[in-house]
Amino acid sequence: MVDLSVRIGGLTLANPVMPASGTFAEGLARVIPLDRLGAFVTKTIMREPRAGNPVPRVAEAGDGMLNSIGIPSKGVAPFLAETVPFYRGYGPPLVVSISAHSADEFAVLAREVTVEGVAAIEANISCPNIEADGRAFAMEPGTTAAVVERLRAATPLPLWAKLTPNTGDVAAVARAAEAAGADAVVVANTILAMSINVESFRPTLGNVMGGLSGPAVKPIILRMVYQCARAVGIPVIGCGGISTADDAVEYLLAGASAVQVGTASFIHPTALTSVIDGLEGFCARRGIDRVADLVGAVAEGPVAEGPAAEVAW
Amino acid sequence: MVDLSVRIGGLTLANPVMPASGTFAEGLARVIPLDRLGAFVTKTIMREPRAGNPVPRVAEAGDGMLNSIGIPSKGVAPFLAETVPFYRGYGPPLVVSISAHSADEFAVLAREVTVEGVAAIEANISCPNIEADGRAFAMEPGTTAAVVERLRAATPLPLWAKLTPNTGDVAAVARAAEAAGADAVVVANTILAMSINVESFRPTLGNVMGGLSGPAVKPIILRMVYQCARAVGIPVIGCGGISTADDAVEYLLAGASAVQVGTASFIHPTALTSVIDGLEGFCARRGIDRVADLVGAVAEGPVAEGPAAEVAW
Amino acid sequence: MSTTALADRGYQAEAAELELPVVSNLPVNGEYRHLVLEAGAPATLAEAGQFFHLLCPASGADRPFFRRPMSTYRADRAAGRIEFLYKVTGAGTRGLATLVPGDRLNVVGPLGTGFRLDPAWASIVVLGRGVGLATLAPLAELAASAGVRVTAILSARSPDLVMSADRFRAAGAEVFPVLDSDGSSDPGRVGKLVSGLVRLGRADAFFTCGSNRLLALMKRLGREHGIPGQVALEQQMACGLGMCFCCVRAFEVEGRHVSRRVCWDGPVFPLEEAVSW
Amino acid sequence: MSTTALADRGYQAEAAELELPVVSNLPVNGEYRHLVLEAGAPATLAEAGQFFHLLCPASGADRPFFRRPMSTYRADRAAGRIEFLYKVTGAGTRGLATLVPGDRLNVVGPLGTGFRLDPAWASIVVLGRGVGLATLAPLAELAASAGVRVTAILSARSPDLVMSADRFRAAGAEVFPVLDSDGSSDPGRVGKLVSGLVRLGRADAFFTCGSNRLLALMKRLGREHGIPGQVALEQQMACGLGMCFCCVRAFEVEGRHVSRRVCWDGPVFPLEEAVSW
Ligand SMILES: Cc1cc2nc3c(=O)[nH]c(=O)nc-3n(C[C@H](O)[C@H](O)[C@H](O)COP(=O)(O)OP(=O)(O)OC[C@H]3O[C@@H](n4cnc5c(N)ncnc54)[C@H](O)[C@@H]3O)c2cc1C
Ligand SMILES: Cc1cc2nc3c(=O)[nH]c(=O)nc-3n(C[C@H](O)[C@H](O)[C@H](O)COP(=O)(O)OP(=O)(O)OC[C@H]3O[C@@H](n4cnc5c(N)ncnc54)[C@H](O)[C@@H]3O)c2cc1C
Ligand SMILES: Cc1cc2nc3c(=O)[nH]c(=O)nc-3n(C[C@H](O)[C@H](O)[C@H](O)COP(=O)(O)O)c2cc1C
Ligand SMILES: Cc1cc2nc3c(=O)[nH]c(=O)nc-3n(C[C@H](O)[C@H](O)[C@H](O)COP(=O)(O)O)c2cc1C
Ligand code: FES
Ligand code: FES
Repeated sequence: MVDLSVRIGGLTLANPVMPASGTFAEGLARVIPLDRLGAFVTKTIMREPRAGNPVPRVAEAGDGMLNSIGIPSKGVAPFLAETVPFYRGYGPPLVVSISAHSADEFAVLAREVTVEGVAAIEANISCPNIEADGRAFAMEPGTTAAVVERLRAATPLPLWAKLTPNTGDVAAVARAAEAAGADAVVVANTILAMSINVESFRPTLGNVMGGLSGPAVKPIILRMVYQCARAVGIPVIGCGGISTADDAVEYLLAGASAVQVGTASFIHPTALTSVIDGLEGFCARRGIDRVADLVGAVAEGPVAEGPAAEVAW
Repeated sequence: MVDLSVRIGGLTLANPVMPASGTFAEGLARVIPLDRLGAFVTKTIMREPRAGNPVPRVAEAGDGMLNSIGIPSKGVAPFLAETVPFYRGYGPPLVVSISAHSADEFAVLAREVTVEGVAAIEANISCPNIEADGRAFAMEPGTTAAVVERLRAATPLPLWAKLTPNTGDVAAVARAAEAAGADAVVVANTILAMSINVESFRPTLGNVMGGLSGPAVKPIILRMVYQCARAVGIPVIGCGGISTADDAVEYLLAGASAVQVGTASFIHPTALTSVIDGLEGFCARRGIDRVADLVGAVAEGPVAEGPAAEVAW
Repeated sequence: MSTTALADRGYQAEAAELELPVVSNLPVNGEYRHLVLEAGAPATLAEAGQFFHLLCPASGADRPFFRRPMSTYRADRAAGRIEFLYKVTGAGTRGLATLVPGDRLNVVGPLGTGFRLDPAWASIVVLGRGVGLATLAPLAELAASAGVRVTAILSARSPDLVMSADRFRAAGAEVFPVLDSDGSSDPGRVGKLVSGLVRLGRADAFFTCGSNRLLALMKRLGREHGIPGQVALEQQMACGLGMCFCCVRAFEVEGRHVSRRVCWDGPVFPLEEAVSW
Repeated sequence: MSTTALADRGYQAEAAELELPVVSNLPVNGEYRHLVLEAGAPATLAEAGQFFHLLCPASGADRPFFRRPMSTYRADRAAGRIEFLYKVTGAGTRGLATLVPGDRLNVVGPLGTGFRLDPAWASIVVLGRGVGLATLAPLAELAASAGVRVTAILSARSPDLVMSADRFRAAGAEVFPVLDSDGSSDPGRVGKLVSGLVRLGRADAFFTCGSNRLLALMKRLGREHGIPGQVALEQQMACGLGMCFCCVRAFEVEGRHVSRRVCWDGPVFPLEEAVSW
């Protein structure tokens, strides 16, 4: 029996596999048993009801997808009245993703969702900060620290900061989040991207630009996880292009303590459970007792000499 | 007859298609007629001879590749004695890519390569700046401006600044390059990334991290080209994941005045000439007289109503 | 009631991700193909109007990334089959067209909310066009089994594209093919036909799919005559399970515009609330 | 002399990117397959030791991105064919193994710098193992046509893996299969065999490929006896055309380590300069 459990700050997860915010909802219960997941992470909500962006909101992009869903949100009240109770019917802890355009609004919302049935808060600080010229909070260590400090003061719940990959120095941002009191960093949100239909000359997204996700981003986000895991002491949760158990292992080796699966669930709604099954199988096959032993276990020294070097290449 | 010519600052190219630095060398003459290219761009050189990085230096990464070639360089003297004369035997203008770890060294090298047979200098400012804590010059507008100013003063040749995508605000960096006197910006170099072999637990690159290129990066770099083209008045040269004429059209529509083809030449050494042929075919089919008319022609208003809207979707 | 490949700690999936063998995949006319898959529950329990999300195979240079939604053309529990009628339009459907018997196709379903028959309705008018003919076809048997009389107006460019007519007739429906080729599909003429059915008391409800102009027409007639209705809508989909919010459309509810997910709240919606575009 | 699909304004390609029809692709033993392609110039002009860069097809979950380098096992201008002998090891070669007659394979070549026979050499010793047997095979005819006497020592784990023996014999070479299964492939014993040939005056030059241990052995013997040699080396390749610098290896030239591109400066290098690892 492989021990699949991992600890993320104060929270123990039965296994390290959870959905990524915005790619998961009640509907998945139609296809897989939700009780098997390591945790639930809900679509980001904001305080006020919002419409979201014009269609088309998604486009295929090679081995990945573009989205400009935005944050169509019903607001806090329906979320607390309907969504939280739905997940209370299941075992895994509920992580609520929140966002706001200012540190104040973030703090208010964090307080509002600090209710029974919510196990942790994931702060999506990748959205534009109205106080900083529309740049996302997580693009700079300074704005990251400011908003995480406010959130830390606003809620006793475990606090995860979800970082943006659209920055030059994600490790510095992760350090700022840690210093400001985050219990974990989620690395990362989508990469800003776009495509144009060469027949119509039109952008494929109604919103022109959107976020790239799926297998195409994996090597980039994996690098960021590796950099962050070396930069901070708090757990890093890897998120970007994970479709298979091997992808999850790669993230754990790079230093992630847990992983989130997003786009893959659109292609295979059974992705989450098959990643969990595959992780267990991988550990069993390799004689690894605890999945947590994989965390940060990437081997970096020079290649060992030996019989393998006999072949010509 | 389609007019394929484009102007990049003071330089007129017979067509907008050229190789990306580090993905092109004399060897391609074995497979395609080099005279057909819009320009030649050589592998980045540095002043001193350098060894480059340990193998493995490349790895497959889905629909793209990772490389940690580094800049193995013979130094300036052999470059001037052998490489420049080789390309003098051909018609297209020669663009020489240079790099350095300090603004001083950049300026000296720019002067050294300002010789007959060199039509422009591409400054690869994506390499670590020893004066700025190892961060690439092009990660910040300030360091970009400083090095481009020195380069501008050092050479009368057209000066292209090649930007890094590993930054939060590539448009600001492009503006800094323009203000400091660059004649064009090349957008962009590779995206820092990595992968790990889950059987051996080892990074797939000897250098652990490397640059991602190829189709996988196209939507990200296209977005950066779009942002830069709106931010600056000088031409933007698009570079990232271009494999086909349609890809080139997409970049031109987004605002690129010319394009560079890199990784695609490794997969299809005929990629450069087939992109040129395809561009001509595209323009002919669409009744576009001058390829330059495609530049920035992305259509952004709301979708027109009309008979096409009769279908249900 | 339903069993699934993912049966897990007593969990019963309402929809499943399944690799189903292809029984046949033949052209029905110059534009459409008919795909038959071998299936069990829950796939064969699909209701009229529900859809499946198909993982179309790569073919040639096409590498469809998303799944493609397809209405259940037929779900036959007894025969252990589900069927689709599809038009080859782009990368995904080109891939579907390459399937041959013995291949397997990965499907997720049944998904969405289908058509509903109100026990108070004695007769209904079904008006479809194009791909909508596939979506509406299961209404033939659903209505027949509920003892509801069906008049099916099937619109197409030309006679060979009038699909599902035999199926509606076999279920006892009266069928009016209307064509672009002879002008009978003109919305004005179709409107007169429907109004006539209303006057004859043969229209307790309207069902439509496949054309924006027909949606606008049916909405107007429904409003004028106070007749309820249902429309099956399309929108690009990623997840098909109400998770991603890419498939939203605007609806009009009590004068306000609201946004709904076609995959989850639909694809079948009240005619009154649908907005033609 | 050479013609190419890309003939352009009088340009003549030395190497070409070509879509070549598969003539056959059959297993030769439990590990290797033999691929035969229909080809014209410049492909059929490949010299012994030159290689092709193959765009291996995707198969199953494998989607090889890079091309894969393969030695020319045979280039037959008269028959209009090029041939490869390959071992199925990973994603690319698994894809190759799926090719059937009539398929087309995209190849680039011929590439690299091949073996050279010095007119002063009357007899040579060829020592190969594994995949190296494919690379060395064209030396059989090259040497024969130059009137050079060949002794071929072919090393393998077991008798069925001794490839190219018939081909060397047909070209007039004396062949010594040496095997792991009977211990005859032990470097010590092979060394004695080679030293014997040196004493008999049958070793004006050494040619080797396919094993690091044999490379080390031949280097040592060459140094001891003052015999020159050539070795064909492998390294992972992206471009195959000397452009990317990923395929470098360290060589020892006059006491200094220098880095060379296997695809461009090689794959055949002077035995003296090669570094075993
Ligand atoms: C609920 C539902 C049921 C459907 N039932 C049928 C059916 O029974 N028969 C049939 O032929 N077609 C049906 N369609 C339309 C079918 O989904 C599209 O024809 C198909 O997705 C086109 O994919 P493609 O790759 O061939 O085309 P492309 O144009 O290459 O597709 C590009 C993208 O746009 C999406 N897209 C394109 N057209 C449509 C469309 N009309 N609706 C939704 N997404 C679209 C694709 O899914 C894909 O994501 C239905 C659509 C929906 C939403
Ligand atoms: C000049 C040259 C000639 C060769 N000739 C032959 C031949 O005639 N017959 C034969 O069976 N093999 C030959 N090889 C080795 C052959 O290229 C590899 O077996 C093949 O690339 C493996 O690809 P794969 O996808 O099956 O394996 P994978 O291990 O999946 O390949 C992963 C990556 O590593 C590279 N790689 C793996 N092994 C080697 C290797 N030994 N050499 C170079 N790159 C490698 C692949 O090209 C690919 O980029 C030759 C190699 C070189 C450099
Ligand atoms: C359709 C869609 C909607 C998303 N919505 C959100 C969101 O509301 N909040 C958030 O933090 N991330 C959101 N994301 C980003 C994902 O949570 C995740 O960070 C990203 O997709 C990378 O993971 P993946 O490659 O596994 O999809 C969304 C992604 C997609 C594709
Ligand atoms: C093997 C390799 C070597 C490269 N070397 C250089 C270099 O020396 N200088 C440089 O500015 N860019 C270098 N690049 C980056 C390319 O010029 C180009 O910016 C990048 O690969 C994106 O384009 P592509 O997707 O078309 O390959 C290199 C890229 C590759 C793949
Ligand atoms: S397709 Fe994802 S919500 Fe409808
Ligand atoms: S493979 Fe590119 S230089 Fe050799």
